[in-house]
Amino acid sequence: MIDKRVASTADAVEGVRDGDTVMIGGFGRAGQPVELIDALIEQGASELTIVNNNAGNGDHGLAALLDRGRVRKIICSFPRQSDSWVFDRLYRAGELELELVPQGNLAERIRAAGAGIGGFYTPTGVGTTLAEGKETREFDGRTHALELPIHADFALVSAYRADRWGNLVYRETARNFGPIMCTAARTTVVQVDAVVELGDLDPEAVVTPGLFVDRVVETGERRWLRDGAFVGGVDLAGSPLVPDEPSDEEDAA
Amino acid sequence: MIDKRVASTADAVEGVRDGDTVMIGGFGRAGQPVELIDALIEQGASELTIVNNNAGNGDHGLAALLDRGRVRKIICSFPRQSDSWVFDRLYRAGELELELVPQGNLAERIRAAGAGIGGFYTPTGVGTTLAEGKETREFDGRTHALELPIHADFALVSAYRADRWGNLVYRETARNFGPIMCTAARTTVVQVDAVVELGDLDPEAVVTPGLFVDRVVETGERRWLRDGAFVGGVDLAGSPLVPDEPSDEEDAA
Amino acid sequence: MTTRIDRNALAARIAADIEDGAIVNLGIGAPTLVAEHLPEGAEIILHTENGMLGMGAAPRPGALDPDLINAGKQAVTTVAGASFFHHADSFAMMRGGHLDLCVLGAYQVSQEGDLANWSTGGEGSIPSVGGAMDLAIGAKRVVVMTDLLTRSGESKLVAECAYPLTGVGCVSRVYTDHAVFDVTPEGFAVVETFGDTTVDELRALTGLALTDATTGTAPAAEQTLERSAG
Amino acid sequence: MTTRIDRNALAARIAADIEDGAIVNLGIGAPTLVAEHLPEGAEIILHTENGMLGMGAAPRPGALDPDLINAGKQAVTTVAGASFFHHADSFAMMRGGHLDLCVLGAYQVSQEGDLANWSTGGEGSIPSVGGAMDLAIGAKRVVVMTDLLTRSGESKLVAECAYPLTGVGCVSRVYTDHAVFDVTPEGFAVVETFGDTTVDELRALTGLALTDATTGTAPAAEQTLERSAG
Repeated sequence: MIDKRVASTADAVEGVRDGDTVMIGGFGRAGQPVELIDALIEQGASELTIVNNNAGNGDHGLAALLDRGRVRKIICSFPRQSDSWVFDRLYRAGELELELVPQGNLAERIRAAGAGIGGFYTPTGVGTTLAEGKETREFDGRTHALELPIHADFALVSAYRADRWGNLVYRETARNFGPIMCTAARTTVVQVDAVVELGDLDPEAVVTPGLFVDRVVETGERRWLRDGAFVGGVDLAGSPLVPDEPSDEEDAA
Repeated sequence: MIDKRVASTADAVEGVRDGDTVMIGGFGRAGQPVELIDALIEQGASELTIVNNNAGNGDHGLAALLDRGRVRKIICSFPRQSDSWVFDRLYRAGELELELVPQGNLAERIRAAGAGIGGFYTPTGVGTTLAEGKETREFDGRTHALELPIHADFALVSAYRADRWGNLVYRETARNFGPIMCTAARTTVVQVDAVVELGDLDPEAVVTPGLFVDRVVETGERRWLRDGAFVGGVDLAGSPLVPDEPSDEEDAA
Repeated sequence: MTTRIDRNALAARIAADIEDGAIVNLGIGAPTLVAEHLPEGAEIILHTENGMLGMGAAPRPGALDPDLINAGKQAVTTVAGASFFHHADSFAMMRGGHLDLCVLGAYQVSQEGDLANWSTGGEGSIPSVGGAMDLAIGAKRVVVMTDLLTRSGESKLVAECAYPLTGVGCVSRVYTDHAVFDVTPEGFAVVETFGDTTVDELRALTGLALTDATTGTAPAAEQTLERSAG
Repeated sequence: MTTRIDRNALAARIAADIEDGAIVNLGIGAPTLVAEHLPEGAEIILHTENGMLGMGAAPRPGALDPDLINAGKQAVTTVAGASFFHHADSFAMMRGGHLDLCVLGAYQVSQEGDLANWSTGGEGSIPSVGGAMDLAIGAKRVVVMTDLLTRSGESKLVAECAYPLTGVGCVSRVYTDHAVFDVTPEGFAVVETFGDTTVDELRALTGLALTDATTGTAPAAEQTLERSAG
């Protein structure tokens, strides 16, 4: 019998070691495995390399992990946001290494790791500082850069429903990096709002087949889904909490 | 208003030119766009390069297209089957060029074309005659070969349901090559059993988003789905019509 | 003398160029305004790179769904015909050339179509690129929506970008508050001016030898201004 | 004197080695027999490379579904927990090392674990590879199920494959009708013999300097024979 359910988030993150590479799902706060990150903070592993699209918001979740000094390096596409003060401070103090990757290359590198691809050629980033030093090559008259897969020791992912085999479905844009991160880690840990009976998920609609998942923990209904208290980067009026992009020091529009 | 529906299979295959590369979905007979292939035969384009997992079965569908002398080259993984006599004859007569590709490399090369990847490194086939002459490279101590994308002028695909935007769902293992072929062609043509209203397909369960599809033709309920008359490579007792693989001239088991 | 149009009018001008049925990604920031001016009755499908096609308008205040956001992390809705997918599939759509149009902001655009919109490269600045580089090279057509001048009055249209590039030779058209410019093998061509702006004035503002490709009274622009006023 | 077991017994022997919870791909041909001998009560998930996990048994004769087939193009069924996916995702599972075990047929296996099972390279033969090369290099563990000898009595275990390779150094174990062999840095090791077969007889049949790694009475094999007989 296959039963990937574990009883607690503490059990779910058991075994993360100092120096591990940990992928964390989510785009902004949608799909961020909040409870698993909290458990990872409790668990205590340090010197981590984190793979996430962003580099933490506010004082919670990934930001709190950074704040505890547990992270050596971040691989991400969009670290700086209006509420990324924890990252900003550590980065400016030289206490955090940053590997900045264009978002699509980040996704494709994660997918490549899960798919057993040794490397691939992408046109994204060619001619920019982010492709400096990378090997380039022409295909069909267009210059491409060689990109390598990003493997992880652990992936922490938030999904919507799971069964005991680890089959997953997601909810709306909270899907984002989850399905590919599930494929790219040695141990994939998933938190879901609810576990359903085997056979309840439509085989045509399963997004992550169970073979990619090692542990499932049910974290229950998210209150903020109902009461709108946790609305990603927007306030209740829909105004962004993050500045327009690009808006580094100059107005890009 | 976006309405990708066309009235007939003849309209669906309009514009295929001599010398075009045409991807045809299906694995054996599951997911084979039978009506579109018939329409392509009627349409008359020749000197075609066909991309399909197989090289035709019996006397119908792709086999009939071959039999009319319309195909110059086939890119596939598994041409020879017990009922591939049309292919066998033409190949032995030197009238058909064959590019044999391991099935997973075939799928990944099609995916790469749709995903804008210039080339990728795969371990599959390394050290075999099918990778002879290919550039190789070590990643993590394992030798990989460089594979290039396969683009097509047209893709002919069979799906289960579509809406007028071209969003698709498939049915069971008839999904096979459909979703990736839809992404890799200049013009993607899809036959479906039924077109449903926009909004009737669950956004979480759409397999091929409509932007990959150019034309949709409704070919109606497949009688053989109900009466079991068209059962892929098996007879009604479930015995294979194709020999075990491998069984070229020697018993591999 | 009117020599500029405001952002809403500019967004409407851009929207008027978008064909029925187009698949469009609107970069975060000012380009998102374009969504509010899409032609009535047309079906234009909005892509958001965090994994959705068929993005709808902002939700009613009481109906926010934290799982349903756009690339700017703003709450959005879906329209009938929407679909969700993961990040690798979403960027495959881009990189594979399946989007018809992408509208981006810019720090600078060079006369060869190079785009700089992700970093000023300033000392101590923290770089953040997001999907900018993927968008810049991915869509079939990449256009820029921007003020012609920076706050300090410098032209964003330049001979060569001084800021770090986002993409090389990727921009085909620049919509500014003063005029619309096409990137051509001969450099920027003015295809339309707004208000009383003249091509000579634009040459003075940009310091570039602009080609005059305007066609007299620029009826499209007038029409658009009226529409945006209505 | 019993020196061989039949295919069903061999399939049962292989099945007895498969752990509860394993993700397994059974190559077409004889390896599909393994599915009929999986341990009662264990959950072993069968992958078929044409796009399904959770493959079930053959359907009842009246209940064939032409859209639901396995890689051998035989009609199959699904079990609760099944999922469907497209070919690129299916082979990504393989290539990415997500399958625990793959059982394949063979023409030849070399003492370095090279596998030849797709082509005899004969004059006028038509090559067909299918997913054989992907399976050979993809699973965490690749084992072979085969008769030890060809119909003409030649050993399929060889010093070096004469037939075109499917994969290099990919096989870890070979289950034959005479014995079970492991591929080791020192060449083939006999880990278990069936019936009265001796390691010396196997050396004579294969012409190879086999290591004797059997452990006396080989209880596992006896047990398996009983089970397959029952």
